[in-house]
Amino acid sequence: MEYLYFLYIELLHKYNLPEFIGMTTFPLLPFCVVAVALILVVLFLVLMERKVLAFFTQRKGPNRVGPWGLFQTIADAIKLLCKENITPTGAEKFMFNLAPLLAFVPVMVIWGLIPFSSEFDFMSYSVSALLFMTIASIPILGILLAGYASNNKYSLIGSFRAVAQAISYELPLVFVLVSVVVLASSLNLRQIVLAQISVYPFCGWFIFPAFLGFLIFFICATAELNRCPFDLPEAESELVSGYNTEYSGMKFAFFFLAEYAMMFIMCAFMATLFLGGFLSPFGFYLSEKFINNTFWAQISVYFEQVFWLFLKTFFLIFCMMLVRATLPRLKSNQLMGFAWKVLLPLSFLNLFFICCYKYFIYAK
Amino acid sequence: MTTKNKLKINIGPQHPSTHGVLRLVLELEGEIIKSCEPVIGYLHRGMEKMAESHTYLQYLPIVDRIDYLSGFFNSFAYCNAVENLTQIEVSKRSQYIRVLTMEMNRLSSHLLWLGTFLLDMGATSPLFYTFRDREVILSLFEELTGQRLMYNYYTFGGLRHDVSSDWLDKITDFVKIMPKKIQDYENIITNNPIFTTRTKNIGIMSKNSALQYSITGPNLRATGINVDSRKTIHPFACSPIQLIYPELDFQIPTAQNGDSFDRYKVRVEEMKACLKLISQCVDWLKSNSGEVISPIKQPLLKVPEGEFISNVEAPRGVCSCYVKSDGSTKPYRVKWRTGSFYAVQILPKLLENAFYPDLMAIFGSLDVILPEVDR
Amino acid sequence: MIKKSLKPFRDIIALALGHLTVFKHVFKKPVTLEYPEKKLPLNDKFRGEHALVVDNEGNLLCTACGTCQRVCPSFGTIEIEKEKTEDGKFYPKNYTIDLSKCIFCGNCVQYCPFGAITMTKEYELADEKKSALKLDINTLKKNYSDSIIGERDTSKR
Amino acid sequence: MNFDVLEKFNVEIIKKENSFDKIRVEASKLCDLLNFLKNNAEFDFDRLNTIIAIDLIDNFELIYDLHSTQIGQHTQISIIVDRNSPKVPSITEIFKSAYFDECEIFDLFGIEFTNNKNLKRLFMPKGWIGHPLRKDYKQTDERLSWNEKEEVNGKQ
Repeated sequence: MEYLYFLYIELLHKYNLPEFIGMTTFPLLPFCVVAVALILVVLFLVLMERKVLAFFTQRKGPNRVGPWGLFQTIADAIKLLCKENITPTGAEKFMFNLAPLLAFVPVMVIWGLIPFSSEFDFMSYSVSALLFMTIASIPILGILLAGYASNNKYSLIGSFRAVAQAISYELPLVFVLVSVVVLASSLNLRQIVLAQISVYPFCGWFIFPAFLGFLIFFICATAELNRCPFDLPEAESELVSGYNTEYSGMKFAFFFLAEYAMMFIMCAFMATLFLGGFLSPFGFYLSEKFINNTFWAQISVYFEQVFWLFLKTFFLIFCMMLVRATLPRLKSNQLMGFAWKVLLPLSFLNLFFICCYKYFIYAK
Repeated sequence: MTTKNKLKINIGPQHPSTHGVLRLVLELEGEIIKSCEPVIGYLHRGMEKMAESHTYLQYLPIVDRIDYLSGFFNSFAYCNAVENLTQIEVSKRSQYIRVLTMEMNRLSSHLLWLGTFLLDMGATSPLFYTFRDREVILSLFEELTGQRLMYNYYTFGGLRHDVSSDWLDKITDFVKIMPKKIQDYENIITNNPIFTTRTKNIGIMSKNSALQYSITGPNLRATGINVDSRKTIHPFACSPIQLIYPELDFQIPTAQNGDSFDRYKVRVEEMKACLKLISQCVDWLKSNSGEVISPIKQPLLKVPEGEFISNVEAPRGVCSCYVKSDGSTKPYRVKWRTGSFYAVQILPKLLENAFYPDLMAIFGSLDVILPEVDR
Repeated sequence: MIKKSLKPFRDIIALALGHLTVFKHVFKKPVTLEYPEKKLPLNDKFRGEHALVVDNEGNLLCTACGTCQRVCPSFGTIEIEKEKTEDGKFYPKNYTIDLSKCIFCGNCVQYCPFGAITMTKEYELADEKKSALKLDINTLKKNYSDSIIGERDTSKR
Repeated sequence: MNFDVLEKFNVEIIKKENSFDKIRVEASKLCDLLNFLKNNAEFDFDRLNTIIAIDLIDNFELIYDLHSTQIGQHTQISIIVDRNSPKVPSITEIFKSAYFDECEIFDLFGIEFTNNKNLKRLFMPKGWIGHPLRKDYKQTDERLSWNEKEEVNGKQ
């Protein structure tokens, strides 16, 4: 990081710019990188979801705009940008306009917490896992606000459901996170990844001791993301479009963006916790083997780490899409019962098991 | 809001899960439905009034549109009534072709129901699978009749034209691959714990209330009453014309509880029974030949004075067509009785104290189609 | 009791089977028909746009008897102007079909005593103007010759 | 079917074919007859298929189409209703499915069903004038004249 900062100041000096500009703008740069990367990923993700769902149902998916429909989402985004921004007459104007931002901004923030490689994570704190969970639950406020401010009964019911769902699924999620923290003995996400290094390739990943935890986490993450089969807040056949019924144009796009970005981040988080994050599944990095130059090998290792993380993330996203394609939607009382009666006890069991494992086997 | 703590909510007339333009006025207490009032009439086209200004033949193509998913049944009910009034004999081969097309139509109608029902429940993929298979049937119909939904294939006393042996071969192929596809749907859905908990013991219809509300078809059979007008002595009609259903070997599936799951199960089993019937009809048609073209060639048909009501076991319950003639070229009165009309009526009873998401499980499983309700 | 305790396992097996069944379809060929480029093959019975049959000498078979009007379920779709030739035969001076009223039932074709009207395979009938949906006698004649050749100039309407 | 037992209702047998009959009864005795037919084990007509209303110019005819699921019999009970004061006792107490049928007939024929509490228009809008399925029905509502006006404008 310091090396990068040095390079940046050097670059500014070349153009005769004072150093304080560098001091003030340098912390913003990662955020810009993050924002652009996130939007690109989301654009790709939307296309991927449509394509994958099409393959599951023997269709072709979008293939009109650009090769293999690559620019389809861009076209959609332009369409949404050009649309009129409508605020319904009966709506609470301020809150109605605030809600999409409240849903979107926290997602941008937590994106920086994910360790992309062993050197570069934009924000690294000793408690970043905790911070992640904290900020990740803010968008639900945006959803509640959207439902409340829309002055629409469907939206209201949808947002109630979303909040109830988020609260009940947060608990097992956190308990599984605790079990991972116990295994890694750290709350820092990078440390959690590094704790998964072992002598044999991919045997140290936490998915093996905490497979039950992984399943619980996967289910809870699906619920947190309001994805099928837990898509009650926006259940199309019941609530038309749930909390975002009244939203259109760019405001809807914000919700949409936040939803997909959150999906990517949740999966990346899951990969970090259970699938060894940026670690290579072979136990060594390919670039170390194939590139002789040490300097370039080191640089390319970082990129390879990003690649492995993305690969694992996309695998998890693919699983989520398969789930979406197969399962019918749950009922609201069924959903609550499942969280409190099944997942919470199971997550306790998982935590207990992990503690025993840590105490008797791992520690030795 | 009418009362305290109650949320009044309008489902429809334009809503993704009402399969058309049904409007339901619900009163919710939390997520529990306290009362429900169906409002219909948004698709009223005056089918019965229209009959009085059209001649018998002119009215025939319009009949297909009463229930656009199973047009052959409506056509048959109307043709049967007119044939009985005029005492036209219908040849055996054309009866067989009628049964064949009707059973295929039942299959396609059930396929569409299955897809949309599961879509209402939130499962997206089965919709595309069922539509894929339904498309095969529709293509076969198009090859036979010239159109995919509005067939206008039956005429008084016969059919428009005979089926070709190529077409029969295609059906044989279709019947061979279809059981595998049905097995696929069952793999995805039948034992799925989410689906079973959402539908079992939901929307229970007792035998007594089903009869009280005049529920017919698969919905009635799901309560355990084994009634099917295909199996009674004079199938479809109390008429001298005998249909060929007694000659065919088929089972009528029934269930016991009358909940949403049983209605699903009965319909899926019925799809299998349809395949059985289809293959038997194809076998008969391949080995026998005969005349199918109607003896009546003139477009203006004069029907002797009288009245007749013919009943068909349509996919959504008994479809009755009452025709009263005063001896002229136009029907004096035509009255349609359709299954969905009564299924809508029982909704408030089934929805009482149900959860709001149960609305989709119950309404979807009843298989209501709105043009049939409003006519 | 045993049955009940086994239920979670049966549920998990059922869920796995469902996911496998859906996943299986990835390896199957897509059934999508890319419509404007590719079209389903139509057979001869297809009921599309109408055409008036012209015999080898270029004369219409139609005698303007009006049977098609009488069997048409949608009133006012077919309008015929009847005229008499010098040798006492009737022929249609003008014959219009209003496609916006037509329900494509095929009754006119079925009941025409002279086989003078047919239906082509043309089904892309949308147009910007309502007046373009009124087919007059010349269009109907042209439809027939086009349907025999098998190709159509869609730009004309 | 044996109709001798029905003599106390003054029934008039109109048609008698195999398992398909039509009998006529006075409107006042309709409820009693239906109750009898429904609860008598010999007849066991447990399902009301439909109610058919016919405009006979001078008066209305109502046909109650009954089915028995167990025995497999059909029968039709017909009553004649005076055109000037069309009032018929409601049978929703006996067959609940009759409610929609009665609403439909009230909507399209203007026949009133006494003691049917919630009689309303079913298909037509609330303020519709007239009953469309009557033979003498003519569309006179001025509010609907926009339809014709638009057509005139369209032609210009």
